Amino acid sequence: MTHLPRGREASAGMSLEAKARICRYVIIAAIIAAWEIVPRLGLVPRLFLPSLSSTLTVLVAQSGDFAVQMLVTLQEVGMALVFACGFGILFGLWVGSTLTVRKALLPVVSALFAVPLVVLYPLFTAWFGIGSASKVVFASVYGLLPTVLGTAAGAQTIDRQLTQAARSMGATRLQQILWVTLPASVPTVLASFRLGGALVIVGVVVAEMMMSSAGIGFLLSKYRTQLNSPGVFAAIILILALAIGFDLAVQAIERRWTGSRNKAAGRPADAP
Amino acid sequence: ADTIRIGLSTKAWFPSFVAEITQQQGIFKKHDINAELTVYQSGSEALTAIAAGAADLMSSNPSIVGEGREAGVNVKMVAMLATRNFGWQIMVPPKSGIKAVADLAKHKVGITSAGSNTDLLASWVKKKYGIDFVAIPVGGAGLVPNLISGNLDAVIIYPPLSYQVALDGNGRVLTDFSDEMPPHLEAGWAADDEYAAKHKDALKRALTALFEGVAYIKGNPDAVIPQLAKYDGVSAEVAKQEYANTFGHLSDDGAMTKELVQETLNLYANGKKELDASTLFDSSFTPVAIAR
Amino acid sequence: MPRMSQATASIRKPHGATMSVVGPDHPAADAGKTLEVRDLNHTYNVNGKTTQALKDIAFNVSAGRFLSIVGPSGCGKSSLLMMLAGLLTPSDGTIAVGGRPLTKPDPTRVGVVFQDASLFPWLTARRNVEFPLFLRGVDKAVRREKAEEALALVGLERFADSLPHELSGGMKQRVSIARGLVQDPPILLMDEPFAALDEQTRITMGDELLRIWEKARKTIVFVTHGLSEAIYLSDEVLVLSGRPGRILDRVVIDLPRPRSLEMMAQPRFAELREAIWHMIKA
Amino acid sequence: MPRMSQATASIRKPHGATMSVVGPDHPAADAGKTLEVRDLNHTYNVNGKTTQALKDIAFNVSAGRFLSIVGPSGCGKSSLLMMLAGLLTPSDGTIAVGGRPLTKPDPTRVGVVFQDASLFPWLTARRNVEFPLFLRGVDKAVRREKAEEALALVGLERFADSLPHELSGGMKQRVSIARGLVQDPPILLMDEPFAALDEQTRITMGDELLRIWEKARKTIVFVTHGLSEAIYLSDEVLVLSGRPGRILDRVVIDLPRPRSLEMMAQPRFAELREAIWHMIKA
Amino acid sequence: MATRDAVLGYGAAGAVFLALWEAAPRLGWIDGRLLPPFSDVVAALGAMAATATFWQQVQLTLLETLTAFVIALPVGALLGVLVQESRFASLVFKPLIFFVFSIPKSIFLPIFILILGIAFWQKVAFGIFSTVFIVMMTTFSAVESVREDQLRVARSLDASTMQKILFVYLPSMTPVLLEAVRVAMIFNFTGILLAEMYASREGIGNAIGVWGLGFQIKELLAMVLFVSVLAIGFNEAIRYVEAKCEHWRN
Ligand SMILES: Nc1ncnc2c1ncn2[C@@H]1O[C@H](COP(=O)(O)OP(=O)(O)OP(=O)(O)O)[C@@H](O)[C@H]1O
Ligand SMILES: Nc1ncnc2c1ncn2[C@@H]1O[C@H](COP(=O)(O)OP(=O)(O)OP(=O)(O)O)[C@@H](O)[C@H]1O
Ligand SMILES: [Mg+2]
Ligand SMILES: [Mg+2]
Repeated sequence: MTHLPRGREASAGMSLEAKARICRYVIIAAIIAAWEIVPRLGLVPRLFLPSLSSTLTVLVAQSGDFAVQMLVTLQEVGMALVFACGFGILFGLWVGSTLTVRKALLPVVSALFAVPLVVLYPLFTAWFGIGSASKVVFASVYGLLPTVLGTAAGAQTIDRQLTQAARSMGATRLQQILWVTLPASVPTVLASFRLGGALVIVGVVVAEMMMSSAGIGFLLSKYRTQLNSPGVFAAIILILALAIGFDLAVQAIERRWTGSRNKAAGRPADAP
Repeated sequence: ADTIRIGLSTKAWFPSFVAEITQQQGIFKKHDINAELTVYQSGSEALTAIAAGAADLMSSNPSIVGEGREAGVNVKMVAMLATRNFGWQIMVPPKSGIKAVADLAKHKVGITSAGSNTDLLASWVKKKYGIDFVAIPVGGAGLVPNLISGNLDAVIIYPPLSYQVALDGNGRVLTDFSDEMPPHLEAGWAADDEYAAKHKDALKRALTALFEGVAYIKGNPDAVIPQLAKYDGVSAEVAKQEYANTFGHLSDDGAMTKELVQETLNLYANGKKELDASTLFDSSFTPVAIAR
Repeated sequence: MPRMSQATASIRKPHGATMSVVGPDHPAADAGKTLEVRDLNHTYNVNGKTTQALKDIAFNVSAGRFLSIVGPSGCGKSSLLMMLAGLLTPSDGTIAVGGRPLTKPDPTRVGVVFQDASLFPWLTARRNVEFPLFLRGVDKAVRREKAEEALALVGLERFADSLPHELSGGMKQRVSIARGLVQDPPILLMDEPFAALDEQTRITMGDELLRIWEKARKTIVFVTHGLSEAIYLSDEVLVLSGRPGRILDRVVIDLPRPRSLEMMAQPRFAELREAIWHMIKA
Repeated sequence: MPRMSQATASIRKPHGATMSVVGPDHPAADAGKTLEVRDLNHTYNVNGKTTQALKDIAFNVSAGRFLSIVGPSGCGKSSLLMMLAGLLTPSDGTIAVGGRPLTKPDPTRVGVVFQDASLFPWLTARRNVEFPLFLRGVDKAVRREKAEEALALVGLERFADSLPHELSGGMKQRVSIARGLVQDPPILLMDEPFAALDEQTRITMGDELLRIWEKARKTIVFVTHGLSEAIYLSDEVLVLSGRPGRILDRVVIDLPRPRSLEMMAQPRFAELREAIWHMIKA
Repeated sequence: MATRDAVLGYGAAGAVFLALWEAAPRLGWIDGRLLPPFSDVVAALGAMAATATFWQQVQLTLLETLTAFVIALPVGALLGVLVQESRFASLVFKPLIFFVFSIPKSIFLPIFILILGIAFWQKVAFGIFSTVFIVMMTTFSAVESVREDQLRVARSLDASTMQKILFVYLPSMTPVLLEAVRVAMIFNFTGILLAEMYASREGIGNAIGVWGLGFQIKELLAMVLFVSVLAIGFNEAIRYVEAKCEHWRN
């Protein structure tokens, strides 16, 4: 099979990555500028959008407080990630690559996800307590199901020939999942990991917002009730930082992978 | 007819029922007012709606108004409904060893959310009794489940849920804030400054309607109590209690004084800010004269 | 009725009966290397639509023999090979390897080179070749060495670090062959391994295969469309009919070993080729 | 230096210069059917590692000619075909079809049959064949009829409603050929289309291809590993060297048309085969 | 696998689950105040279902949900394909999309009220906002699972972008996309509920919010039960579609 060249844009002068980076920075700069200017001009009530500078002022002034709460959130996110993504991906691969298991378990898993969990969270805490545990459990469940479903769907799209080849070489079920199904569905797995991770972050923060006495979500909800919008946005900045940190980690994994195979199984990057 | 959009800070808070009855009895219509009632998750959401231009009038109190003004939302109290927190209570499990408010020290006390009314009450209790305890935000929906499951040692709880909990035997009243606190402007109506300026007459008529609603409630217990039970989803007995404790004590004309406003600020200020009480209310709409 | 090929020393029996030829030069020594297929039938059943792929297949391969299978497109050769590899359960009949029945893949007994190269696209050529050894937990250095050796054998040293999509069709197929060889199974099944190769490479690879086979005394089952190739390489050629595939004949190739290209010019070679060709055409 | 083949009527020029042979029996009538390749070079560049695939390729194909390309595995035949199809941009050089440069795929000018069958697994054989017509918005009844016809041509009427995974390797390849034929392009590029077919089917398909070619006066560029096949089918054979692929020679096949199997036994056939064979081996 | 077996299996599993739900509070394994027995919840649901308000609320919320869904799904999928297919766009936008996705959406509710007020379209818009990003993110991975050789065929036929999306990407991506549909529906519905809980005059979310605040557990669970049954029904519908489209795999 002859592979096609990367996008036509790639050939022109500056590398595409560099151009994209510049473009992204321009967009981000525009957002930042708007964030500062729009509230100053009074186009949006301060309550909805405090200027960036006032937000940063709060962030710096209260950095100690934020740091303490951030640490709590980080721990909860970390624990929930291990469960939601680690377990979720392996389980998803297993479910997705085994026909009978898929038929038996997937409906149950997706039915579980159909229950609006957020609504039940207050009850949830009655069982799991009001400490970190309930947040971790909630966020895990919140992130787990999409991860499982996504990974399972990805595992389903892989070329059956490959698993058959591995089988002929005597690969055990686990070996097949680890060394064939997993790498063959890397794009979907990484995407599910991203998704699961983002959901875990959201889950932890939302749980903290709903009930807790610590964490970024707690601060956020407190500032929200107090109508302290610079505080609210400072907390959002921190949540974003969390997301960016997570994204960098995923990117590192991605690079390691694509570096070694250069999107081999995948696809050309040029537009249709 | 003039339209007025009324933001209600949670359905459970009694002003919501006042507005609802006024609507049901056609009193707004009688005053040529087209009222749109919207229930918000809490006072700050209702205030946000005012800021967003999605509401003109809201159920509120001076402390919320104060915070709103600080955040750039131009609202003022325009009428008063009550001077006490009727039915706002601290409750403990029936078999709890906590016998007095002072025993709460070092315990876990559930509040709805940080910065909310229950949070302010918790701070006030701490200050008054000179004790320290952990106030844990569990959301309105988390109070009772976590009290029952033992995750919390006590909760600060609002009516009529407080009556219901006591009646069900799920909790024991430790204290009622209407006994604990001196009279202050606890509940009333706050209007968007711009609306109040531009639609003075409509606002006046709306307030008249609302206080005619209060009069109707006060004058027709037999008709109102079942409605209250249905509205709150509680038993007739609880509705009766709430009716007696709360609705029996509502202001007839909405009139307020600077002292009452100031007292609210003193109670809830949390030692944080120096607000000028006179900027938080507009007494030009009160007393509301109603036809009897 | 298929024609009887007078040119061969084969023993034809009625369908379903077993035909066994123990080659004179390879005594049936190593029991683990025998293959026995009995009363095999296979019918695919997809959404109620049935396709009979194989009918009354029965044959033995003694240890150390090189057997080729030829037959028209779609006659069930690949299906048969998949069954021999334990990857497909026959509708009917049994398969035994080294006397023991085979019901699931067992790379210690049987190795496969697939018709489509089936390489793992995320692994370099080298790692693809190493993969079966990796699964077995073979030491890194050892498996690296073996992979290098196998890649050299198929002439792809220079491309050890290329990913499959950077290889041409024939190169992929050669990697797949290397992956089969490196497993070093007693029985090697190969499904049209040389189909994508040019004649020159095909001849070189064939000679290499024969060298390995002779050295390691493997049993090889080799599916091909090239009749000359089948004759050149094999001890015996199993000729299948069109769908459903039945055994038309089993032709013993009585050319001496070692084989050489010159033999292709011999009348006996042409005779054998002609005989098989006629069988298939019929 | 590649050897000069005395057996052919080809005109060899230094690398990079154009070699053009206008066949005596096919006047260069239809301009849309010519192919011109000039100074073509191609180097793959993957993560800094470069592989030169093609070097100084230049040739013309006049309208209605049947040109085969042969060369060792990995010499760049598929790459060349992809460029002729507008699917791969050459590092250097130009391609013109019917006098107009070709920079992107244009199925109204050029149709392709890929080396791997590349069928859509979710479509039945019939729908796979219909697909190109469907894209062009051809009427349902018409495209159904044409697809049936093409499938009959490759002997797969019975499997029209089978999905690709229910077909054997050779059957998939035949569906892919049918898909190429149904497009009815003035120029047809075929990359080892018969590689997975048995000899019998291969001959039948070759004859069918010739029949279609003669009737529709197409230009066909045909990559194959079978030298006999190349000679049997073609007007000219382009012989490429090993990587990087350079043109070793362009051999005009001066056998009369229509071709028949018997010609294979003619000394001229053997001569041509021998000549090409030697060129490649060198 | 026979569908009858599956139905029986799920019937059995469901029955066991419901029996446990009924027994646990009655036998005192679980505090009945926190989890009333199944029969009580069903009774509450029955009582609710007898009122016209209930059906009005359900109707409204479903209408909002469906409207948001019908808009968010194709828009998200299309944007997803377009962004993923252009290397430039994916380099620029993918990180940004991911970051927006990682922020709890409820933070933005006031902005929606600011722009759209609190009527129908505010709920719908928030539903779309809650859904579009996850649809896009799932589509990204779906696109990546499309095989190169299949695309090459389409390219050789000079298929238009739309044709490629419809006839190559779509069938190839179906399992991942259907998963996106499933997940999107959940997010969409949760988004609508949150918006209704935050501020509204009617709708299921509003009711659930009020019941939560008033510790009306039976009603709350009854509504959650009702909603879950709807969602499971939707899920099964998707699975049916999946079975229809996916017969060509394996
Ligand atoms: N996408 C790619 N990236 C890097 N190198 C490539 C790529 N595609 C092909 N090559 C290299 O280019 C050379 C020619 O490949 P091509 O597929 O054109 O050969 P071929 O003549 O068709 O061979 P075969 O007969 O085996 O199919 C090979 O050395 C191959 O490794
Ligand atoms: N998974 C399947 N489902 C249904 N039918 C199948 C399946 N696999 C193969 N077949 C059918 O079985 C028959 C034999 O297929 P097989 O692949 O074994 O043929 P083959 O001899 O290897 O052909 P080729 O030489 O073309 O590779 C064919 O008619 C094919 O259509
Ligand atoms: Mg086959
Ligand atoms: Mg090739």
